[in-house]
Amino acid sequence: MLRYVLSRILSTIPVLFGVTIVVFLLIQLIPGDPAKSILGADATPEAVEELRNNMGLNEPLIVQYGAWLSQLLQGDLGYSYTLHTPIIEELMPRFVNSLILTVASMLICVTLGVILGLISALKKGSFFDKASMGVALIGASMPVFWIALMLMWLFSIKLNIFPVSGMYNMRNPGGFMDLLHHIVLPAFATATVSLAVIARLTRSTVIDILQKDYVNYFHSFGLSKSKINIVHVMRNSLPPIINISGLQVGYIMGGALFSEVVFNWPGIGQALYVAVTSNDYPTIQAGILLIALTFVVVNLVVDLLNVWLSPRLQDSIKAE
Amino acid sequence: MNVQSALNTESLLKVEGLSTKIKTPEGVLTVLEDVNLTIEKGEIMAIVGESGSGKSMMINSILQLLPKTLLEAYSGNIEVEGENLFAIGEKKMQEIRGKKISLVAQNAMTSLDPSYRVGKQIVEIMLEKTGLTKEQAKEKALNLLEQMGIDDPKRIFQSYPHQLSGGLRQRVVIAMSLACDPDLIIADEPTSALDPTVQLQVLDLFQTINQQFGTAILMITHDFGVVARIAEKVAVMYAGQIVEKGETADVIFNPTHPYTQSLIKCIPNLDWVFDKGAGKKPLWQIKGEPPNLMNLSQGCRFFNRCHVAKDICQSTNPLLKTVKPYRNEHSVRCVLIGGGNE
Amino acid sequence: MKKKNLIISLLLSLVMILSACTGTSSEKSGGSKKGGELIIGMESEADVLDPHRAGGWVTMRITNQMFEPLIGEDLSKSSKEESVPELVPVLAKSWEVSEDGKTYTFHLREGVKFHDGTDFNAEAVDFNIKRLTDKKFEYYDEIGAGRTFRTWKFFESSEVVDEKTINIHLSSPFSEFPRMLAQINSLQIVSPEAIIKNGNDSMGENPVGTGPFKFSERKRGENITLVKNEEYWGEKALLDKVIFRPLSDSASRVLAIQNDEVDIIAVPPPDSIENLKDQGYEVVSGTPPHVWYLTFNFDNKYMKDQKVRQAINYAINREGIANELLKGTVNPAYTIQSPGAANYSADNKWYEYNPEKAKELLKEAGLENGFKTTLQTSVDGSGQLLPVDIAEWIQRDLKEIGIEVKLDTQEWITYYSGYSDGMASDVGMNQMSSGRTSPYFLSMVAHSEFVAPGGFNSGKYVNPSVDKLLDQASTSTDESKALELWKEAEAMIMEDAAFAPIVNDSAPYVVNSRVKGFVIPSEEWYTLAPVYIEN
Amino acid sequence: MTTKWKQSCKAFLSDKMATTGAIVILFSLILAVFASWIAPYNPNVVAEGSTRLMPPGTEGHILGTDQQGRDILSRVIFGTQTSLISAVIPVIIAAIISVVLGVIAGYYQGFIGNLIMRTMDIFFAFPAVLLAIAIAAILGPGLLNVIIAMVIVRIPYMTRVVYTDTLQESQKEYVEAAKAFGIGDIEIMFKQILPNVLPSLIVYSTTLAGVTIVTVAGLSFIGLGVQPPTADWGRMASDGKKVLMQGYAFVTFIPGIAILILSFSFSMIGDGLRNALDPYERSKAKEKKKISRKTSQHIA
Amino acid sequence: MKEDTLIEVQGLQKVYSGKRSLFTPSKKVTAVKDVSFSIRKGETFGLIGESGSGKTTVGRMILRLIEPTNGSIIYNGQSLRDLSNKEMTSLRKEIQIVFQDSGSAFNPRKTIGAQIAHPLKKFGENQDPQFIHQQVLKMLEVVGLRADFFHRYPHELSGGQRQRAGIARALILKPKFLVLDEPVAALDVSVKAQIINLLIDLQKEFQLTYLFIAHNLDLVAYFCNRVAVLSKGEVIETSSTIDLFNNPKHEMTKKLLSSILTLEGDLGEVYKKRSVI
Repeated sequence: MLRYVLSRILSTIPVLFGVTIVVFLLIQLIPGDPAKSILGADATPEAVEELRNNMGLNEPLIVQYGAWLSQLLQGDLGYSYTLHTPIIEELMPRFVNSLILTVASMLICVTLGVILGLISALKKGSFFDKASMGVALIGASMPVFWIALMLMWLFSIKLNIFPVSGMYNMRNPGGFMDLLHHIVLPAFATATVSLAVIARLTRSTVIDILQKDYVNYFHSFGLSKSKINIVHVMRNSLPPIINISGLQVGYIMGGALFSEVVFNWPGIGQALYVAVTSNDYPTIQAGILLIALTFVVVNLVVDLLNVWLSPRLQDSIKAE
Repeated sequence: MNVQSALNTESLLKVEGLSTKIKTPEGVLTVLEDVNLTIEKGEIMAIVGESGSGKSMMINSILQLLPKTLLEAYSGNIEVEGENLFAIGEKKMQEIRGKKISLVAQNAMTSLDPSYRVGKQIVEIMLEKTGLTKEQAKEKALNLLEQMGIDDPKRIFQSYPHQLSGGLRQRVVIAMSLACDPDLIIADEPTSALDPTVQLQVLDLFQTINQQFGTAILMITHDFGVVARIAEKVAVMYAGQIVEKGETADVIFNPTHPYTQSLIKCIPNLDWVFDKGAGKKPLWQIKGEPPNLMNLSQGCRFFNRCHVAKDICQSTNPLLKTVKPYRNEHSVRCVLIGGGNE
Repeated sequence: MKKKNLIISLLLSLVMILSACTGTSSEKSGGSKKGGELIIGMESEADVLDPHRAGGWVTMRITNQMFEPLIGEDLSKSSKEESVPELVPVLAKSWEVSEDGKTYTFHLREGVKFHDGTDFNAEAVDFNIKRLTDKKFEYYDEIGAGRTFRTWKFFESSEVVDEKTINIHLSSPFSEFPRMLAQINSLQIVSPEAIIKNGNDSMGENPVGTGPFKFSERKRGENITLVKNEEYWGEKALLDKVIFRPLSDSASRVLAIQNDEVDIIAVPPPDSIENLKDQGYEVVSGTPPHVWYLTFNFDNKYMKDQKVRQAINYAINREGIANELLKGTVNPAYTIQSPGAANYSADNKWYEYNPEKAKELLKEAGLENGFKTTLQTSVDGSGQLLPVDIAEWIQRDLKEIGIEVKLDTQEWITYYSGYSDGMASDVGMNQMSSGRTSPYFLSMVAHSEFVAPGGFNSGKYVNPSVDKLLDQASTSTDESKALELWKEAEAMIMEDAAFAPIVNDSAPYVVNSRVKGFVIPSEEWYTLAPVYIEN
Repeated sequence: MTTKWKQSCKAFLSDKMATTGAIVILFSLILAVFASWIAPYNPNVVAEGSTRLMPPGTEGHILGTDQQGRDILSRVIFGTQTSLISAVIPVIIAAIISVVLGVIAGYYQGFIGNLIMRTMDIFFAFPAVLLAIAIAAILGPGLLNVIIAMVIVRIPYMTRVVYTDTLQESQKEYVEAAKAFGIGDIEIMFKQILPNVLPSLIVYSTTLAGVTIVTVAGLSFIGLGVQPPTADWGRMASDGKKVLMQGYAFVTFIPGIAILILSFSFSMIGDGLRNALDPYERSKAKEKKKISRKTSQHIA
Repeated sequence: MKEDTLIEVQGLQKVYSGKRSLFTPSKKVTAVKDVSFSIRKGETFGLIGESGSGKTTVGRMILRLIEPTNGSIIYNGQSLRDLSNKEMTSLRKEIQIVFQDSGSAFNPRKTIGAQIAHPLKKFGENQDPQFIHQQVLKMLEVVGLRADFFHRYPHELSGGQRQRAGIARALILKPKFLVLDEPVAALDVSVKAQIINLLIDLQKEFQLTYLFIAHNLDLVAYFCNRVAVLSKGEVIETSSTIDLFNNPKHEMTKKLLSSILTLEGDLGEVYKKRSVI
């Protein structure tokens, strides 16, 4: 098993390598001159050329990639064009804030999604099932930023229950409760679509498991329904649910960009937004890279978790 | 329970005039019609039929496992030790499942939960259905596994379903069915997915169980070879009806219904192999295909395929009539033999 | 606009003057009110807090509270009180210029300490100058040099005379040199010790200056907190703490001030201003050096014609844009020179709205049937106000005189970085917003030296007479002479109609009424030293 | 038309939600094509006599006017053009490319298949929205670039769907039968296997079209979408946020609802198609559950 | 090679390389270890073995649907493994396969008629659509299907009907050699016999040679002239059916034989009886 974990971890290396290449090339495609971006539109051509040289922009692409990669491995994400700071300093604190938001959103969408999907599956065809699945589909059909705006309009402006923006009240930061108060709306806005996806998948998975021979077989022994549902149905629905939830991390990190912008959440998404609107390519590059890396790690964890949950997979791994 | 019914408790399972209707997208379908069966304690009975003959519906009706969304209606009676299953309510029915009647599933691979060790699954049933403690249940489970002819019960107990071979899995499922000492085991084609050599072992195992525990067995199969091997009584099903039933020897060596006759003759005759002079006889075949239950004509359901059919068969719905009323009951549903109504 | 570059900053902590002038407050109430915590909702996240490197005004408004130049601008007076901020001594208590205008001698203030406790002296100033000019210097900073190069246009050398005296030698007289020193992205003095200890990059993360506020902490995306410098050499700041909070969404800023999460917000959406006034908030505005203008493309066959350019100038209803579209948050602009500069005069109006005249001019140009052309604009951007809405307004106005304008809209940074590449010949005009308190701004936009590609003169306007005037003006040693020259150049550029100025931003801030002493001078930044919260 | 398709059509039409979805799409298609005739005003210009932010229900402006005084109804009607284009075109292009990649990878497996699918894996490491944003940010705003970004982002997901289906199909005996007759790979891939892969791809594409509308609206929010003054729902909704705080929620609300309705309709059609293509699809669906889990991340 | 030998398989081997991981060398799985047999013209040769014995792989290798790792396949004097793809394609007309009916032997999206016609359209000499249509109808008749099955889809047919269609498809190019891969295993008893009888009739009519792959012995005993018993990828015994049944040599063969269930009980009982006699 340990060997598998190790080899699975190592197997992400080519993917990570590919990710760095994609990210690097993305930035190379940009028309325009990074040196100019740094110095501003009214800089002299000489200054620009000098900076180009110093930045190594006149080197062949492969040399630039090598240099960039080796910096990357040393934890150096480069310099922001517009903020003129090491990007790592800009992004790391924000990354933590984004993780807080992501975790909160995940908690919401996983718990609610699973509960909704489970009840719908057990009451398949009922009004509850149809209604909640309809709502789920509607939830998945709305842009996150729009949900965020509507939540903000309703709960912050009309009802004035939740704050409009930020992570803490600046005037008198109130610790965890204050954070909770601030996180509700952005977390819900971010979670909506994933909630719908998880609910729908949970429903179809549970329905599927309910039709499995072994579930029927246990029924034939007169075991109580609730017990079968808990012990067998839920247990076997777990891997797909975990899988989809893991994938939702990626979606939530994407969606967080929108709610972070709307609710002014000081996260990496907001920094990316600013970077996109100011064409701060190194920051875009670093932000995308950081999120992709996180996503790869999350997927890795989900994979390992699934192996851990599936005796069958474990064995096929041992057999390899 | 009155005295009269108490006297009737002799039969372990009594199915009388059972008809089962289910809902399908195309309309209501009568999957079982007028089924009569009796299984006594300690008896091995087989039901033979091809796909679509209603064998599985039989099991689902007896154990009342048809989901409400699928079931249209039952009619007739099913009694277990004199108690009418349609009258006792779900709670009591739960008691009967597993404890009185248990099932050996057709496909052992898909009938075990892949996420748990097989031992745990056996123990789980015991814990819920009997008053055993965890330790007792475990011990009993290990015993059962051993009795199933498993050499290394401890290892098997700790195994996951996918780690076992087909034969072992089937043994585990059989052990599971015995977990609560049921009076009747319904075995749903328990050997059809197995290799021939394993099939033989498993069939022998059923026989051992029957002898050792006195458990009655209702064996569902499509193979007369299996019937011949273990069953005392046999019922032949065709298109949702029992067309012939009786003692195994009577039915096999004196098949009366044309369908039964054909089925038996379909089995390749190997005489030419052993008797050099015999030569190959052409293989008997039944023309056509089993009918679609959705659009049955009114007469005999076997009419189209029957090699002796007469005009009367097309219009008359045959009834199950006893052809050999003395000693061993042997009955047949054929107008030409027993007559019919209309 | 993010006139992101170059201008000078100044720390206005001329407190003595202050307390006297703004005196509404401090004296009467005594010690009791002089404190408090001020939260400002900024329009975007600040960039690097190193005053030499900082790229945007948003940042400079923060660094300005922590760093001081040798010569500064008096930011304590509102635009109304003083249309051009007066130059005042800050870290230099006085300065002299040599006869030939090439040597500046600065006499430095005594008893000034950096926030890290080290002494401010001539060596420190020299260190700062070298950081920005001397490529061989160990602590030479490329980015800082790139950002401040206009100040050093004629720089030759610096010379430490004694502990408190330093000379700067120029290669040519440069009349705007003192004003340039007072701008942001110039010679704000940073602590040499801090840089020697922690490196060039450290100044951005941990700024150490001499100003009335000290850096406390920065949480990216959340806040930048400054605290009062108790050791300040001059009149100390009144506030205990200032928090700058980035709220890039304008609507969120409005909501934040309504929910009392912040005390001041920058750049309120024009639509919200009436509302906020009704709710009792104060709207403070000024006349910072800002002008939103069209640049005509001299490569375009129609725009080459002076009459066409003049016709377009006449055809645009600037009052309408300022009052109807932008709700009075801007003023109509009738000259390319931005307000806040000495040569600026609101009375100097060119091309007031006159569509009839415009049609006439077109007719004279032989284009009475109109023509089709393209206007490039960004969709948003710092200082750009509502670029598309304004462009669409212009589109409508020009249609009145028969010119069909197609809008080519681009995303801000793409647009901004392409601006200095110039326009293709089929594009008639583009648009920019910029401005400086220094009249030198005229050179930036109109001098052939800055012609695109590579310069800010995107329309490639070249007029040798203008060039000559501009050169004379910037190298003149006589201030009043220079002023005349600037004015002459301005008139010539406007006669040529090289640009169509549209509006000047009045940079409104919405302020909670308990905040006292907050003043918008004729600059893009302000000082917080005299501000306090009234309980 | 074959009986199979007839059956599917019948099943689809009996699904009320799906039929409603189809009608909505048809309706919006008509709106898009005939926008200039249907819309009461020029969507990009302030109509004579209109003022800013007239509330819905105002005479002459049923849905009100926006912050510039333009008729919202007209803008919504014209917005169907960009929404449909940005939803359907990228999905179609991506589907075509994915079919080629997925079928080849699924049929040949081995080196070529690995190469294709491992490349796709790299793209799976990026949350789709972010990848779209990154690509659009680099290419610059504009409808064409949005389409390019969406095509790139969708290809990995669609390829995976095609790949899995192809993998299963190519192990079936009818493929072996074709091989046994010496029928060429190309013909097997695109004449035998493809028809069996297409239905689920069509279902998936339909759902993706709905998702793409939402994603493109997100790009517009960031300023990477269709450029003003072209009417675009995403931008209308995000521009409206400036006046949202002053109580003019309808400026944001209305285009958002339009996005919701169109996207929802595509999803309904997708669901309807999935059911209509049953029961054949259902048996297949079981086999590929594992993969569909991966691909259900599509909502992104 | 004898005169009347149609196909000869020598030392056939198939090794699958398992998945390689970073820490373990790739593990090889030998599906077929060493299989040799020869089939005479016009006979029915049985290949039996339990599941996992490799019999299906052998069938597929003969058709080169799976490339053997080792060994030779000589068909009519030609080594199949040495043929170019083009030559192999033309030879495919002579060697065909009938699959176990698993519902997937036919493309679910194409009509039965079209699928039977497909090889004709591809390789037939006469490309006249009318002719092709006639050929297909004729073949449907041969296998006992009505003409209206031409336009049906596979899922509209019962298992037995599909199997007949499968045979029709295999026969359409008039092959000489058919691999029958458990053709009746999934069918009901009553239908099984129909198909076996059909195959016997067709063999006479078209002078076919069969390789019959099966796991249960009763049909093999009835249907085949000679039998090879496969166990764990190796042929453990080859002989005529009569010899094999009367005089099994290998333990495994004996075990297999004794597991045949007859109406009288298992065949073991029969052996006992016979040995007594």
